[in-house]
Amino acid sequence: MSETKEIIITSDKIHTDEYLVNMGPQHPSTHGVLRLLVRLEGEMVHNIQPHVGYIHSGIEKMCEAISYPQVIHLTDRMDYLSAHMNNEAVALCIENALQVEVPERVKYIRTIMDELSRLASHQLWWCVMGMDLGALTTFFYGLRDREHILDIFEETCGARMTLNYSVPGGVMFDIHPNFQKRVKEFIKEFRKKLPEYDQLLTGNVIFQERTNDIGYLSLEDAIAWGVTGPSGRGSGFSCDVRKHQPYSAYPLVQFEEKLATKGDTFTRYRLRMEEMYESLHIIEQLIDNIPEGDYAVKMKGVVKLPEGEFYQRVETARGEFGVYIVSDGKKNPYRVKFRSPGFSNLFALNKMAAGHKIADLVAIMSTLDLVIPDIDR
Amino acid sequence: MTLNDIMFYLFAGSILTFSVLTVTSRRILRSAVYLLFVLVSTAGIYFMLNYNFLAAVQLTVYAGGIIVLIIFSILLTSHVSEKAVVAPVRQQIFSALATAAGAALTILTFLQYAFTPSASPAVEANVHNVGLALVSYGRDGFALPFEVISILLLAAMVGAIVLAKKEKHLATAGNQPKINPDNSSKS
Amino acid sequence: MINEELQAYLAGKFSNAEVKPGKQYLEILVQAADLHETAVQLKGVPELSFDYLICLTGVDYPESMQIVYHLESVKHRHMVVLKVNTADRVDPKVDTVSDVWQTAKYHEREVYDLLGVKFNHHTDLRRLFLDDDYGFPLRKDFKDEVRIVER
Amino acid sequence: MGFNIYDFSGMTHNMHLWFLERMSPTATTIVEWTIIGVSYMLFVALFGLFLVYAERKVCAAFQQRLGPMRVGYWGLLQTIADFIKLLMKELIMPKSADKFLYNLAPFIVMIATFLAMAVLPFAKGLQTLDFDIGIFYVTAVSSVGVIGILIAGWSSNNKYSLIGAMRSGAQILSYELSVSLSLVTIIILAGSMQLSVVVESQRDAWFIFKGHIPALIAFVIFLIAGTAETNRGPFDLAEAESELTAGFHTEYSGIKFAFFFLAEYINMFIVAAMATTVFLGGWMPLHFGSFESFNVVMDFIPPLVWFFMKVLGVIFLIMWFKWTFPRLRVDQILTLEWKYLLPINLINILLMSLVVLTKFHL
Repeated sequence: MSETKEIIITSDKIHTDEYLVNMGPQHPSTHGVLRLLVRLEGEMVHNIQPHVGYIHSGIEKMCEAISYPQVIHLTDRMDYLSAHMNNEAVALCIENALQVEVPERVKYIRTIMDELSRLASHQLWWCVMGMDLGALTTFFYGLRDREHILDIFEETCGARMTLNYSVPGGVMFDIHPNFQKRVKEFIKEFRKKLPEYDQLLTGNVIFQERTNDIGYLSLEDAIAWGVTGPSGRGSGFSCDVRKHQPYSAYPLVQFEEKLATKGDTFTRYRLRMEEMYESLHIIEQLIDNIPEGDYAVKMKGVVKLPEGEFYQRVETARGEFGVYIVSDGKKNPYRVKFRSPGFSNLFALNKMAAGHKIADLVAIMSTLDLVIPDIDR
Repeated sequence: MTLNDIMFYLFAGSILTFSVLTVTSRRILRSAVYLLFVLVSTAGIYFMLNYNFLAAVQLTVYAGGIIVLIIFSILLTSHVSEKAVVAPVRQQIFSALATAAGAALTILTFLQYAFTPSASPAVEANVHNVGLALVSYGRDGFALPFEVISILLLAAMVGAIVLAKKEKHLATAGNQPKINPDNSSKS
Repeated sequence: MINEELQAYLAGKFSNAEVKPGKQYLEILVQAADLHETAVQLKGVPELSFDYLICLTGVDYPESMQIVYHLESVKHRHMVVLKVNTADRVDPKVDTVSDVWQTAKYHEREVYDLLGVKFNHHTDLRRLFLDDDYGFPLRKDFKDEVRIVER
Repeated sequence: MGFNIYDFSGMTHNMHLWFLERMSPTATTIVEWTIIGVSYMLFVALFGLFLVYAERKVCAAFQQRLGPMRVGYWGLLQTIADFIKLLMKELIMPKSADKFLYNLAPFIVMIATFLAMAVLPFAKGLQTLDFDIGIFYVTAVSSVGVIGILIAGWSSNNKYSLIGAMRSGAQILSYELSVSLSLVTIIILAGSMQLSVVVESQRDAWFIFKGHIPALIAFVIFLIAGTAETNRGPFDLAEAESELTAGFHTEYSGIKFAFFFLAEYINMFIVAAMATTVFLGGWMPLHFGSFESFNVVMDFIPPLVWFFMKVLGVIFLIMWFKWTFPRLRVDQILTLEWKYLLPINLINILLMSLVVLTKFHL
């Protein structure tokens, strides 16, 4: 095995004061099968070497053997918390390639679902953030509210996490008659619950002490390492695809791309909290105005893309997600590449966490909001 | 044999056994733990003598303080699998002789000393008296030694801090460390 | 710069490269030898300043491996797709751009892992996901003995 | 035998005489020791189980859920089921662990807890040992417990355990200072370290009321430092699960793990019991100066009930900390102790001395 060899090489080179600790592959704070080879001096982290691939499932290879609509099903399994955004990316890419114009209704539904997914993902991130810092109660607060969104998802498309809702040309089913009512109820309730989050965690002295002034990521580093999403925006990297290359109904809504310049852990935390308000704001603008019409355009039974290369960027909850499809005109893609936000974000971890304590490493990793299948694909 | 005797022999036996084990064990942390047992047994004997204050001091200072520090330093420096090297026979013989001589001297002194009951009435060693003696500055007072020891300990503490304070080669939180994380990640 | 301007500018700047508008973005196809210099220019020249490497990937074409770089400028908000073909398909080699865009370091490792493209001067070219003795699964001639994924 | 719920000294004295009539003094002592030992073990086991259950219910209440509900009425038997599970679990030992120390560690922790329990006055006459150095004794023996944690961390031959042990060592050594100094504040007020005397002198008013602000400050510091001493959240760095998986007891399983677990809860009980005895009047009922009728009603409630009411109150407070606050970082925990609690404590002692000297207290 290559792994064993590697360790021997590494231990030859390590300094006498240092020792190696394997954080993972099974570790409570990696939230998945991720292994960080951490070099420590006492409690001080000198270097972090991420080792990935424990759950590499070869999605890109699998995509080459299946038809285009089937590709969408696999994207659910990558970043399972941003499943809908991933679906949408592939759907948009196919629609772009085929020059299909989807009905307005679809755009609205997709955008609302996007923002609901983003909220659900940020809620789970918030739960886990608190849990990583030792405040277990946050976990239950976050899950309590996330449950409402998942219920809405379930009612809409039958699934709670792996939605598989976007299909080329539209969405799979029309929204449930209750959809608007329930979303509005949820928004009303969640607007009341969000301040509770701040009371429980944000305002806590220990929490602020733990997260302030650690894990700095400068703007230059954020761009160079391709750190996107809230993590990048915390460093002032304006990378919101929703703003820069708007898709679906995003050109139609008013919203702000939240940016901060400090670039430390607490800033990234605040930014995600702000984004939740922003997501609520977006949904509020759309939910009452969903136009009537078809929920999908009629597509051919076998989707065949014209020859060429197509790239589609969307903004998921963790950053920029990209789909790169190379087509040779057949019914299945020649090559598919998913540019996942987690992959780029993870490798900036060393930059951010080296020189801090182990406890800080956990906090920093938490604000990167990693989803391991998203990295391993 | 009364219960007191039984307890005494139990404590004395454990002191003897664990003392020997302390110096013969080849694993350093085990030695420290045996030493802990010796000190705790000593505290037990103090408790038997109704000398509670000294017993508690023994527990706090030796068991809770010194042994913890010893264990702490072992934790920082050695590994579970490490074993002490057996000393050469020459050293072993020499140490045995030195120990025997010391023991003989002590036993001889004990045997030659005529233990006579003190004429003055026994002072009960309760906290009240101990406290009074500690802060009184009269003939039997310990105020001066107490203060002198305080200064000594303070000096020792300052010295320890000076010794322990390394040069700050690692930056504190917020700054990047001296080691360049990019270059070192290839290891 | 809008696309036409950018195209003209790039065509003037990189005479050896082939600049053409793609289906979505502007594409530059450079010679393998010029890759590193082009990358440095793309990032360094203030009018271009392509400082954000969005995506780096490789495609196994029948005659050569193609490495594709999706680049964006944070300042100017324009995008370009940089492409390079390797000389050899079986033992492909290109220069690394990880000294230009740090994130490329791991994207290149991924490409090496899945396609077997060697990146010259890469500081840490090891496999990322898979074992050392595993083949290069994204190559078209890869045979998966256990679970046959065939087109 | 004269069972009196308000004063147990008569009952225990009669029992002693009853035994003496029937057997030799040595045999009497041995029998009495056995009775006391067995009752302590029973108490630790049962109260430990109860505390685990209480913790889960309290935590569930904070987290808006129900907690264990399946085994027994309202999940009352859940902890017993868990305990049986722990008993039956395989004892796994790391291959390269130091076997002797690895097995010894949980016992040292357990013994230290038992030793500390020996002096706690549960009610009038219900106290095993009544040293004149009672408070000092508790701090002395509880300082031995940390050795068990250190040994456990080192002998497991696991880096996480080692880091956990070092954190725990640094933390407990530091916070012991604050615990002792906050107790010293009250010793100055009480004028004695004997726990029975300390309780007795709170007959008219609890020390937390008697000592005004200094006593209140000391109480708060004692609670903080006591929580830290027991390695509980927000000071649970030694077993910080998100950083060190399970800290010093990562490699322990089955009944050995249960020992650490139980010791943690019993330590929490000891901290709460000390807080109760020293600050909240022990088993003394709540009395207000001249409200005679109120005082009489309060007197009617048995001392044992008073004691456990107060203890459970403090324990609830400690649990509340854990389920609300995030965990501190290791440097912050030491900063808190050495830069804040310790100076405040020293000044507080001066303040208390002034209060006592000027007879400003109640």
